[in-house]
Amino acid sequence: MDALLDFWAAYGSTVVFAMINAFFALSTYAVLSTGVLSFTTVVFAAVGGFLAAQTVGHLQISIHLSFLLAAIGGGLAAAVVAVAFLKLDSHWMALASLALVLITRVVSLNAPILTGGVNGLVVPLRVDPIEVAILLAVVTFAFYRLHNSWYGLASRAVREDPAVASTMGIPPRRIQFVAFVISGVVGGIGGAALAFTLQFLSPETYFIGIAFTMIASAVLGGSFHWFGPVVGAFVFTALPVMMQAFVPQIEDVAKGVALLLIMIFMPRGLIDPRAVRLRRAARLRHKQERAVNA
Amino acid sequence: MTLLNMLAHCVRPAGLAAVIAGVAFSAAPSRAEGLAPGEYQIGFVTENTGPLAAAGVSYYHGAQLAIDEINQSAWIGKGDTLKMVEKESGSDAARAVQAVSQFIADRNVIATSCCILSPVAGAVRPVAVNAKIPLVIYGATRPGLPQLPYVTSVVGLPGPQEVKMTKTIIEKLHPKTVAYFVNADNEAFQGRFKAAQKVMEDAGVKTAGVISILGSDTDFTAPATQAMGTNPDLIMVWTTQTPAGGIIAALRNRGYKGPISANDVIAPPPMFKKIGEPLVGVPFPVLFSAELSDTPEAKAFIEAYQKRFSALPDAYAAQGYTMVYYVAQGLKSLDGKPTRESLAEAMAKITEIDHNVYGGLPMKDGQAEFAKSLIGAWSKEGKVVRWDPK
Amino acid sequence: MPDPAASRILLEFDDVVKSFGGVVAVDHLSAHVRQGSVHGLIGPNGAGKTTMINLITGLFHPDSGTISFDGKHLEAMAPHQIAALGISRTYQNVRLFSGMTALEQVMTGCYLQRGVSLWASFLGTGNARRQWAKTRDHAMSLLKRVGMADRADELAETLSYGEQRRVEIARALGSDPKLLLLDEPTAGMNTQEASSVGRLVHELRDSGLTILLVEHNMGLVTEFCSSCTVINFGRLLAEGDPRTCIANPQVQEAYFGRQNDAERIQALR
Amino acid sequence: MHLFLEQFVNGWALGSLYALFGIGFGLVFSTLGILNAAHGTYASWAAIVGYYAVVWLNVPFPVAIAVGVLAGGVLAIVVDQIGFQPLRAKKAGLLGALITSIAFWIILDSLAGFATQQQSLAFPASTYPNRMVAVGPVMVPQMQIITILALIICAVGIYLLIQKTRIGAAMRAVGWNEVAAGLGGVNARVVILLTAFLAGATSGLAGVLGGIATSNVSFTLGEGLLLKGFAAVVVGGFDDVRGTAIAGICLGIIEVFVGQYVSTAMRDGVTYALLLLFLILRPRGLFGSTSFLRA
Repeated sequence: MDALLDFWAAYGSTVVFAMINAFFALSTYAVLSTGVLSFTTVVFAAVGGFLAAQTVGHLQISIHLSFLLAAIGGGLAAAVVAVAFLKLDSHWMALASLALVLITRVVSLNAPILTGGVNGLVVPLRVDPIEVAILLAVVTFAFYRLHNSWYGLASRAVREDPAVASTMGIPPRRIQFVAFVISGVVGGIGGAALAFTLQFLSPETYFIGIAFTMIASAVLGGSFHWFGPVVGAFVFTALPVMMQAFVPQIEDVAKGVALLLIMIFMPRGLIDPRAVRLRRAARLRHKQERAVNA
Repeated sequence: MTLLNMLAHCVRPAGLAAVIAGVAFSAAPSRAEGLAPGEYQIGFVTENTGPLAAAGVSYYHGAQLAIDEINQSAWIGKGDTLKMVEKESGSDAARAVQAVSQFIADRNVIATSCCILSPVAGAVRPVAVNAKIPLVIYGATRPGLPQLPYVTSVVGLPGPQEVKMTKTIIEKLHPKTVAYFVNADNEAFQGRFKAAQKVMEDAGVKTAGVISILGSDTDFTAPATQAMGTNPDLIMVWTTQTPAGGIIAALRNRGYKGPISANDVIAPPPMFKKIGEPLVGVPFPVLFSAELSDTPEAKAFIEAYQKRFSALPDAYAAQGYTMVYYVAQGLKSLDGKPTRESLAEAMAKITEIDHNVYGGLPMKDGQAEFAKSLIGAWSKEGKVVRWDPK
Repeated sequence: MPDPAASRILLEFDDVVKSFGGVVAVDHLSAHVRQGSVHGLIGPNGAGKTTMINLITGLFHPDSGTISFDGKHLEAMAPHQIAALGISRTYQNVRLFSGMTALEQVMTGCYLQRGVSLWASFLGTGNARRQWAKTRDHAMSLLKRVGMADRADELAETLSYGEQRRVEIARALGSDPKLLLLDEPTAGMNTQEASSVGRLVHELRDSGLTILLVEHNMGLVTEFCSSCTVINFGRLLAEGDPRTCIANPQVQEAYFGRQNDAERIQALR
Repeated sequence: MHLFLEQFVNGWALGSLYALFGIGFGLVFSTLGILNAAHGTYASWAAIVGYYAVVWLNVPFPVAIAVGVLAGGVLAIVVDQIGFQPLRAKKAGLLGALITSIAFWIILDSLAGFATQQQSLAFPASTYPNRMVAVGPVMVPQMQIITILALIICAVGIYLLIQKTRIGAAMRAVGWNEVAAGLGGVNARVVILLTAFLAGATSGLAGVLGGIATSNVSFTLGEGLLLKGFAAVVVGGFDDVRGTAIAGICLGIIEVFVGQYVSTAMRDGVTYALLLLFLILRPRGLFGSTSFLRA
């Protein structure tokens, strides 16, 4: 028990950031699972984060209400983005989303009324890690439900082959629109969670760093299963901490090498339902063969 | 490969979580590790990688030097010694918060120190306050960061030294118009720019133009042309290090002959090595300079630093050095076994940092105030000298 | 059984043109498929057969002309809208979803028949759960119908080519279509497998489905189709009874050049 | 008017750097289908290698450039063979390659930090042409003229290579379909290596020239080029060198003029907004003709 308390004291904040990154990774996964590579989670996070920080700061609303507002704000932003972006082919959409991330930083630098600008923004409240954990559990459960619902089936079909899916009556753009809105809601929540954890926001807070963390987390953990992004976020957040403990001088290099090895040897991520099924099939075949031989 | 195989077989989430937890636990600080009696640890959040690493390394070296000096000379007394433990943040707020949290969890760490960037310091501050551990800020200049008794700062806030240099420049050069370069994405330099601009405008010196640049910019030929296009009597550069060097080089390369002023980012020797000639005669305000500071403490510091790191200390190194002495002074003033809280209280009571390289360093409300600032400039020979416009 | 030749027209092409970067794939083509028929669509490679299927299902839109189904114009509709009208298809080179089991493939095909909103399905309401179970049973029965019930939980990509084709047909049936487009369903199959597909086609027709069959195997066409359309270079060559069509000299020429060699037609069986 | 002309040349030279970098970046994207986040580090490393060649070995200016360019090209090949080749075999697609390139970015960036002791370095003034030359009414730094010429030569050369030679035809073929290219008698492996080298070398050239002209040789060099070069590629159209070159120059000029005549704070905002506008309204760019749907 003591060891556990020690662990929490030392690595509690790492766990909290891992949970926040899990929101971002899930938000990315939401669109990725319909075949869309988009960096706009960063934008939704910024919308959610600044909205939550400002409403708590100026309107004195409760932290819970501001989480709700962040989710709605992120979702609305995502709906707007989706309308503009869903006309584009997949590669172009990825690029457009990157451009939007870059614009977000310029805007947050130049709109001090909304974002505090270069001076940053002090967030007066702090969120309890337990609440973040509960929120993450709820969101993860929602993804579990999505996965096992008609939406999940449709999104997998759209991801694997949008043309075929559409001839089966699944409207790919509509599924992807829903995916964007989900991404926006979850990204907004993640942005608010980050705001209430860091308690200080600047234009750098929601920028390229998050984009890479979330994409890497989602792909590393496995972008074919709802639990993959969560695992990926924890691994990717813990990686620098571990590297610091073992190879402090070259921790960044080591982090890159670890990422590289995982991508080379497990390109579909740590959690890969297809691999599990293939292994199961192989085992079954093996057993049958043995039964036949015997 | 074995680790990868292991991971590959652990696709079951629970198994994976266990592996991660196991690895993390093994990396957790252990209480059992023996410490010499009376040895106190300072948790230092380094920025030795990332965009600000050039300055980060200097802070770190300065702090290292102070620790050694204090231990060798038994400066604290009572047989107490200091030890520094480091964790890297790479100027990332989330990583800095994690690093400080890990220090807090380690009972041997009695004080922490952190942060060049204000957003990072802003994020770390509440963590330290909540945990009631002393946090000394060594780089970030956002006003209002100190929060007594836990959070204090040994950084010179923007203002006095900029004001002093600007006044001197007005006195000596009598400019009628000034063009300013300023970092659009760095609040510290915005503050310094505004302080200087106010002095200028109060003295009736007109602003010819303000050219915003970003810290990540690299090409300054166009901004230099733009500044020269305003035909100013003086160009003031309030930007971070790499842009400042680039701007001054671009101005001179494009044939600007008029006076330029800059700030202490051009003071470190590698800057002169890099930019060379164009820096000559450009004044900058500086709180500490290896060449100009001449108090006995400063001289001893410079000599020891040069011996240990084969380089002259810069203003950042001086701040890292000061930070450690500040903590040590707090420990020195305490009787018996210090706790984090008692150390914080003791440090909050300090009104003057005894051992400093500035020739006097009062603390007010947890904020260092630099009474004396110098105006330096590079000579043709590559030495920092007192600025002399003629 | 109503006489297919006399039943009403279900699908009609009227003067349809489709070209790709100057190459005309479908050239002023008019054709029709009657309700309740098994209609063969034949022609040499590159004749424009698959392009026609893609035009019907909305993956391509015609440059001019009209395509009507059950009295509705398809040419401006999106694929999913056309699917909702009751048109379903398979693909020349099987296009199953990677990573899904056979049953999941067919479930996905049942998307239009799910009976609940996405929202209710997400919430997992009682009705949604009942409908899900119902759809699942239906998907199983479809798999049984194509003889794949015992492989339901296997990853589709581990199945043999012929088995994948069956799963694909079951998936196409999931939406409970009125018109089923089968694009070379027997490609890469041996004679035995091919005729079992033929039998399946008849069963489906008997259950009221109209089928448009793109096929290379002349034997199958003459054996199973009640009518057919022959095209070449996107133009209509012949139309009507399969045997008559194949005997048509123009068709013979398109397939075999100038020779009129009945034995070679036989060899294609 | 004088100022206008000076700034025009400044923008042109700046844009030439973006375009040079973008040509390499676009080449990899259109031929190999990789969105390479590590591409910026090729430029950083080219500049660093060029710098040390000058400082340690005292090589003359043209040799320093050549060494840097070579370093960029070789690094690109190494990254491609270690990182992207295994993915190609597994068909991991755009996403897998992106993550791998992020990994390389992290690795190469921090190694570059070590190589420069985390400092920003500069080529000594005596080692490169650093005078001003009168071109008509305006004075232009020699490095700007070199940069502008370098882009013209590279753009024309690579354009001719891709459009007029057999190997270029093979590169286009690989861009469409690696399998088809293999069947058509083209050795896909050779084409991939050549493309990687060419891309790394072009971006490396941008890195060395930029590092010299801006007095900034450091690990941060590539990042700025990456974002702007990326914009140039998108606006110009991925599969056309001419488009990238013209778009790069235009972006440079627009950037400078926005800074001069509108607002320096909004400078980057305008660039990226333009980028977004192009993506949404004309996703194929100025010259691009094909879409990325490889059915």
